Amino acid sequence: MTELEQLLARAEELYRDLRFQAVTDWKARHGGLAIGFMPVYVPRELLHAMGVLPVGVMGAGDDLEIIRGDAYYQSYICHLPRSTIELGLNGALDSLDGMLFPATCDVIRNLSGMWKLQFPEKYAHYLDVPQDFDALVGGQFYRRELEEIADELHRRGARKLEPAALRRSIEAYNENRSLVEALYTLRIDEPWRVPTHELYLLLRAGNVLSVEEHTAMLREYREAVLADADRRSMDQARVLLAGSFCEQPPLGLLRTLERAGCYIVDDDFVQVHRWITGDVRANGADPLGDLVLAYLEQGIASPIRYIDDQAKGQALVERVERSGAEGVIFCAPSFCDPALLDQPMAVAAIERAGIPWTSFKYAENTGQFQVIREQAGTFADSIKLWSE
Amino acid sequence: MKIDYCVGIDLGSTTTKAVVLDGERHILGRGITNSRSNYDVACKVALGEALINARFSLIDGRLEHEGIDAERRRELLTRFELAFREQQYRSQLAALRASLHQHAERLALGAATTSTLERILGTMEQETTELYRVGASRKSDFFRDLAGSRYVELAEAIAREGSHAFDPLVGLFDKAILETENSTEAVGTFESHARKAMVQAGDPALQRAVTKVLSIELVQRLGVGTGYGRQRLPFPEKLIRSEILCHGLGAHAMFPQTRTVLDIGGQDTKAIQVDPNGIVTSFQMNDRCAAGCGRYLGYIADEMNLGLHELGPMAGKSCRTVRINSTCTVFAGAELRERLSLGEKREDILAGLHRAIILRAMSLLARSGGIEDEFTFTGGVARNTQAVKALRVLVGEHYGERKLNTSPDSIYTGALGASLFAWREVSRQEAESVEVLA
Amino acid sequence: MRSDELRVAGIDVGSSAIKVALLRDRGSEGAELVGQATERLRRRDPLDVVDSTLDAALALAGLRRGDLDYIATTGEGEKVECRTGHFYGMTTHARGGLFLDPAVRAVVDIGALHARAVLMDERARVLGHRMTSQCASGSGQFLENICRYLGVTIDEIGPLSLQSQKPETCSSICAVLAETDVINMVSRGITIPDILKGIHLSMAGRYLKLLTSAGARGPVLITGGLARDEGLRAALVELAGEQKVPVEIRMHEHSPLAGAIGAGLWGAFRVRKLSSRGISLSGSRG
Amino acid sequence: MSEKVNPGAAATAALKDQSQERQKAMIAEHFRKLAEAPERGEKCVYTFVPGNLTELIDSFGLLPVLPEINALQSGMRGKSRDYIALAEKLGHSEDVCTYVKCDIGMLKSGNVGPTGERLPNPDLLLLSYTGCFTFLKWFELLGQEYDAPVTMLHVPYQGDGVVTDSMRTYVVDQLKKKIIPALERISGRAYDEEALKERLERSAQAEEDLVWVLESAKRRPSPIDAYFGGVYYIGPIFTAFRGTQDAVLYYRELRAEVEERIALGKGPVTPDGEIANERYRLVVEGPPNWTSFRKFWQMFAEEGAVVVASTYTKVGGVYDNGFRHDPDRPLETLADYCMGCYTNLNLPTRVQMLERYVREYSADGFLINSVKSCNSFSAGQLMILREVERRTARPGGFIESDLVDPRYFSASNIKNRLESYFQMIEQKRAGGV
Ligand SMILES: Nc1ncnc2c1ncn2[C@@H]1O[C@H](COP(=O)(O)OP(=O)(O)O)[C@@H](O)[C@H]1O
Ligand SMILES: Nc1ncnc2c1ncn2[C@@H]1O[C@H](COP(=O)(O)OP(=O)(O)O)[C@@H](O)[C@H]1O
Ligand code: SF4
Ligand code: SF4
Ligand code: SF4
Repeated sequence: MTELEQLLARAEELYRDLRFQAVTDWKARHGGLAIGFMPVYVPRELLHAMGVLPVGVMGAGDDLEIIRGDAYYQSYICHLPRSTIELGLNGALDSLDGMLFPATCDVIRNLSGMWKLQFPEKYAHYLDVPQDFDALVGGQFYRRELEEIADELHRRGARKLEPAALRRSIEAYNENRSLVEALYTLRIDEPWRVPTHELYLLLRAGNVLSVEEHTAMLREYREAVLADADRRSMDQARVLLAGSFCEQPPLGLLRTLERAGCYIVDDDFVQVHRWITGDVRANGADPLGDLVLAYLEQGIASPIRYIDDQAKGQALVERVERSGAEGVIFCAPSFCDPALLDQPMAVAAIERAGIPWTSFKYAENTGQFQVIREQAGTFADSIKLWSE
Repeated sequence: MKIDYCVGIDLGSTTTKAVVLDGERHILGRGITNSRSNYDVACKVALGEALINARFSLIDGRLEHEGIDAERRRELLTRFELAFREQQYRSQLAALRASLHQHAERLALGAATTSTLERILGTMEQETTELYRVGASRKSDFFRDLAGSRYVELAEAIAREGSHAFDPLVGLFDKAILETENSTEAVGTFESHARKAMVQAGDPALQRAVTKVLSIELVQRLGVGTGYGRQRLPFPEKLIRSEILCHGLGAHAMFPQTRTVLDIGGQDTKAIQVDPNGIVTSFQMNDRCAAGCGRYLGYIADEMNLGLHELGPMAGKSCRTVRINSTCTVFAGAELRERLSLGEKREDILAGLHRAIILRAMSLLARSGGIEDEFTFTGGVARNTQAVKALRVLVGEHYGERKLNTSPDSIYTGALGASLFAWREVSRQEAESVEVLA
Repeated sequence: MRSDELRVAGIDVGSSAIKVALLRDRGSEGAELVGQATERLRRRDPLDVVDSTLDAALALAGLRRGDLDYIATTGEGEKVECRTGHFYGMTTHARGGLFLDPAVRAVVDIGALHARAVLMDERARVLGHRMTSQCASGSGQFLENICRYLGVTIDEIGPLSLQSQKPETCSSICAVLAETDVINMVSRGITIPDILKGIHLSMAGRYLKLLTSAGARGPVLITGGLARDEGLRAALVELAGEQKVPVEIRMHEHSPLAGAIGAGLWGAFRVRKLSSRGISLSGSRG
Repeated sequence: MSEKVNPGAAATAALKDQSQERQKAMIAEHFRKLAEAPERGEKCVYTFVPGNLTELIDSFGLLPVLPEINALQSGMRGKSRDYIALAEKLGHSEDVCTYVKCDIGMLKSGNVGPTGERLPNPDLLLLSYTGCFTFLKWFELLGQEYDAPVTMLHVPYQGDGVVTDSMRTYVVDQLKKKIIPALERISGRAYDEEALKERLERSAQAEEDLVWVLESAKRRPSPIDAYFGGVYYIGPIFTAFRGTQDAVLYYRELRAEVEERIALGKGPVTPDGEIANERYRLVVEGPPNWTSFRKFWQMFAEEGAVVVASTYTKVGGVYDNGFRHDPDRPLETLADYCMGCYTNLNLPTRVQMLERYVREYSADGFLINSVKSCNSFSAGQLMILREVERRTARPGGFIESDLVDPRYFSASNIKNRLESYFQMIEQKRAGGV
């Protein structure tokens, strides 16, 4: 195995590891708390500064058979929460000392209460990120929220939150974010160098590794692919994949899209890595304030944020332009209200801009890709046949 | 002599089951038939079968009375029953033949078709004796399946040699079988078959027993109906009970310690929790989709040209379970073909399909409140050994040690519950009429 | 043979049948269908049937494999060995539909497992589409199952349905459990034509929904195997009228071949496009 | 049934009580005002039922429009199927909340309201983001259709089951800095705290009577049905009338009527007559189905099943836990009201509430109607079912339908389940045998 292959094998192993062994290992080495979080965004810097390992819990993909999870959710609710409950029930999350449920949607919100009922001994907190983006209104509220979380974690054994430590953590995540961004840019320039199913595995690895380890992994990967002479360009259509910001698609789906002739040149996977655009200010006197401000002012346009004035559609069109995508595939989880309610507005903007698009839904455990392959293939065909 | 009985009829989507219960709440007989035919007929046939079965057990009782030992009795009864079934089969085959010819004539299919039909039917008739030989194996107990699969095989062979097109032959069969099934006459009467069969079996003790039993009058006190088709049951509304309650009570009667019941029938799957008195405390049912119930396996069996009996044993040979990705039955059928063509083993795919259906049941069970000790598996699919095995494995993995009850008669659970309700109703009415009299 | 003439084959590997179309393509001067063959799979391995079906079509047209400039597959044909290239189902049905009926701007392809509405422009570029999901209710296979339960052959369906006087309404039913529903209807004394028409109408409802949500209007061609079903077409026409859907449903005798035809034509298109760039395909022609 | 005016048009025929007549008249009057608003230069505020700021809006002389009510009305009047179909045709997913699609469909079909009159366009979209994430998307969508400003009131969720000072401050800050200035801008009037207090005072009065009526169901037999009947009783207080004199009168009258029923020992009125024999007392969680509301009710009434308490009648405000609007803390009380709405409570609190209802109302069992549309309600209901069952040892039932999408109301399925459920209670009562 080449080094690159080894690295990818490690990332895939992390992706498939439904018992979160990496977290247990980290705790054995560092002895801190590990706190799980659901999609989409939590300020991982805060946890990191307190010596806590933030662990992204993004469902269980297609490897887990749902036995008891269905006892918690009706058929018309997305798949993510049922696999998460299943993980909780079968002990896979025992290494976590608590869970954060950010204000992503009603399903995750209600899951926070279910967690309290089901695992009363564990810390479970609903993180109500503000929808008011005024520093003096929503900002103040958010700050109080974060302080409360920090106090609670401290009570439960985490280090006290110190500004200096927080500044260092912000720097660590700034570096991580810029490496993620660099890979996204590289994929835009040379999509054959950074196949999406690989990039995806790397992002997923960031859910369970410490930021330091993850940053090292990203760097190593980048160097390896730049040096790999075997990767060559193919005749594929360039597409932007929109809508997979919460429940994550199965790896097989991404492979299917790539095989059906698509280069994915931008996407919404594991958005916590890219929620804040650019660097968070790391040298101010009030790093907590800086973190709050970054949330208010540097956040991306996402379906789970309130944005009026059609700014969201515009942001998508700009992403298409920036990534040189020839079309957009809306690929959202079934029954995902935020993604699916957003879609008509995004579609309208994309249509106004004359960009081709198509759409389909998935669940994290979808195993049958025939229909998706047909659709994506047709979409790629129509782009390829008509491109000059 | 006269015996009072109550009957419970479970009008299932695939099969209709009847249980005949005497005044002591002992099961006298059980009967089952396809529900394909119309509902009235299905009920009649199931009851008829249950009464035949009742008479068989009465005959057994007579023989015992005469001091004949158990082994000899079993042998005699087997011989008698096979002879009886053979008579029945012949009678139905004759009806089928008449109907086939009628349709061929109406469609003016011509002499070639008539003679082809004769070729097929002639062969089938010849094979009848062999089919009911002691020790011979049969694909099914239902005339439709038994005659149907042989007819199709023969028609296919004829089509292969180029003598006659296949589709019209099958078309004729599909029409004729509907008619044959829907006719109670085609089945014939107990008495006439029994008389012939007892002669055929040729044993004086048996003849005495049969003659004696033929003179017993079986008197129905009340019938209670349940099941998928319960709105259409030929019963007054007061005598209809929800299938959930009947299954709960029936399972309780069979296994008094049971707390969780899983019933996988042809068209629906139910997960039921009952208390120590057999009272249902919670339940879950699936939606109307074949994925996850018996028809799923039936469809797959058809796709593979296998009998339902053969499915479980074949899957049992697997050492590697394939994961089936399609939920929809039809798509699973397509997936099956695709996988076969990719060279995967038939038994492995089948094992995957069985696991898939049990996985769905697991989620219903979870919804109804989990799996308690004891746990009873009923319905037609409980006859499938592989389904039982898959269930055992999954229950063990996720709920730990549970006593799992199954019974060869579990398909009759609902009907048994209904027959118990019938006797309760009789007692209630009697109590009421006593009140009125007083 | 003229020098700019191309000979191409399109192979549609379906879930129930292999369809092959042979075409002579003269670029801007149009193309013509010169041979065809359809072979039902009947549970055989599609890849085994592909070769024999292709050879059967070639034999009928008096051609050999070596004569072909491009062998294009569609449907499940990605794995076919002899292919020059593969195009996806909706791309090919759009092209095939346009070839069969140049007036249409939409096709509704109804096959054994899926149905899809495809919108295209005058150059057969796919503009939009809608597909049925992972439930076979209302598919070709569904109809085939119904036939079995009713004891009629697939070719009888159309004519029988057309005789219906009082179609029985039936809501969406499971392709497998339909058996009981159908038996129910039979036992209630409903005639076979009325049952079939009812089923056709409910299927038509689904397809119309696909068409309207894809935004189709004007002439629409039915392609795929169910295009043979006159009863279904009648139901579509009737329902479209009732619901005031502005579409005109059409059929063509070669509709079931549309995918294969489209694949072949796209093959020719690729050959020309690449050769205009000076690339020649290591195609079949020696 | 020509009066298409209140949320129970289909059932009003049988409910001829005076209070009903009054409610109908109030609603008719409100829609007439709305229809005439553009002409008369009156301004409209679109907003949602949970966390609505009716008193505040009214104190500026503005008229509230509640899209959810329009959607449920469309459901009752059999229009929702077409509206939803239209919205889906326009690209809305089958999977999402049907209230939104119903509203969009109605908008695209000319925005004709329940009384057949055209609804005015909004002058302000006041997004009270309370207890449901979908509201946010809903107004983003409406924001694209109308040329009206949107103002957001983000009501924090009771994630830990309590209202903290931080949360209250956040809401009050938004009221002061965002909502009130926006209302001032469009109404051209200054904030008048006295006017607000007056309205809050009246709200509290009406709330007192409402709670009395709802709690009357603790009696045997219950004089009211607290779910099917309950949706009428909450009408005024959940919608445009809280804080008005009309509402005060309505609830006074309603209370008197219920007192009379109690005196006569009567059971609840249903569209098909009175329930003379109360056989099952149920607590129900989840919204009703509107498209087959009457049929749905019938399935209960026929069996003598009376709903004695429900959570749906708390979506627009929970009052039976002691909360009343308090004129002495005008903005704080509004904040507390918003944060206390049912869907803003976390799951453990919802479980406690149901448990309390089952006990206090001596219910034989409790039933969940899980609607496909609404994640806010539905996500977690299966767990609620088991928790309440465990805590009360009363049998729980579970049925599935939808708010306004008739495709998800399968009468035979629901009837089958209800029948089995009632037989189950019956059998349990009979103690087996
Ligand atoms: N001998 C058998 N071996 C295996 N499976 C069987 C057998 N008999 C019946 N089944 C299964 O049971 C199903 C019918 O179950 P049943 O309980 O009779 O259904 P219902 O009550 O709906 O009529 C069939 O679809 C088939 O899958
Ligand atoms: N005369 C007919 N009437 C109705 N359906 C027909 C007729 N002939 C073929 N079909 C149906 O067409 C389907 C096959 O369509 P096709 O487009 O070839 O599917 P696929 O490409 O998936 O194999 C079969 O399900 C068959 O039932
Ligand atoms: S996938 Fe969508 S609906 Fe499901 S939890 Fe995530 S955001 Fe919520
Ligand atoms: S998914 Fe398949 S099995 Fe289920 S209802 Fe649809 S056709 Fe029937
Ligand atoms: S999701 Fe529920 S609470 Fe939210 S708008 Fe829809 S129906 Fe109302």
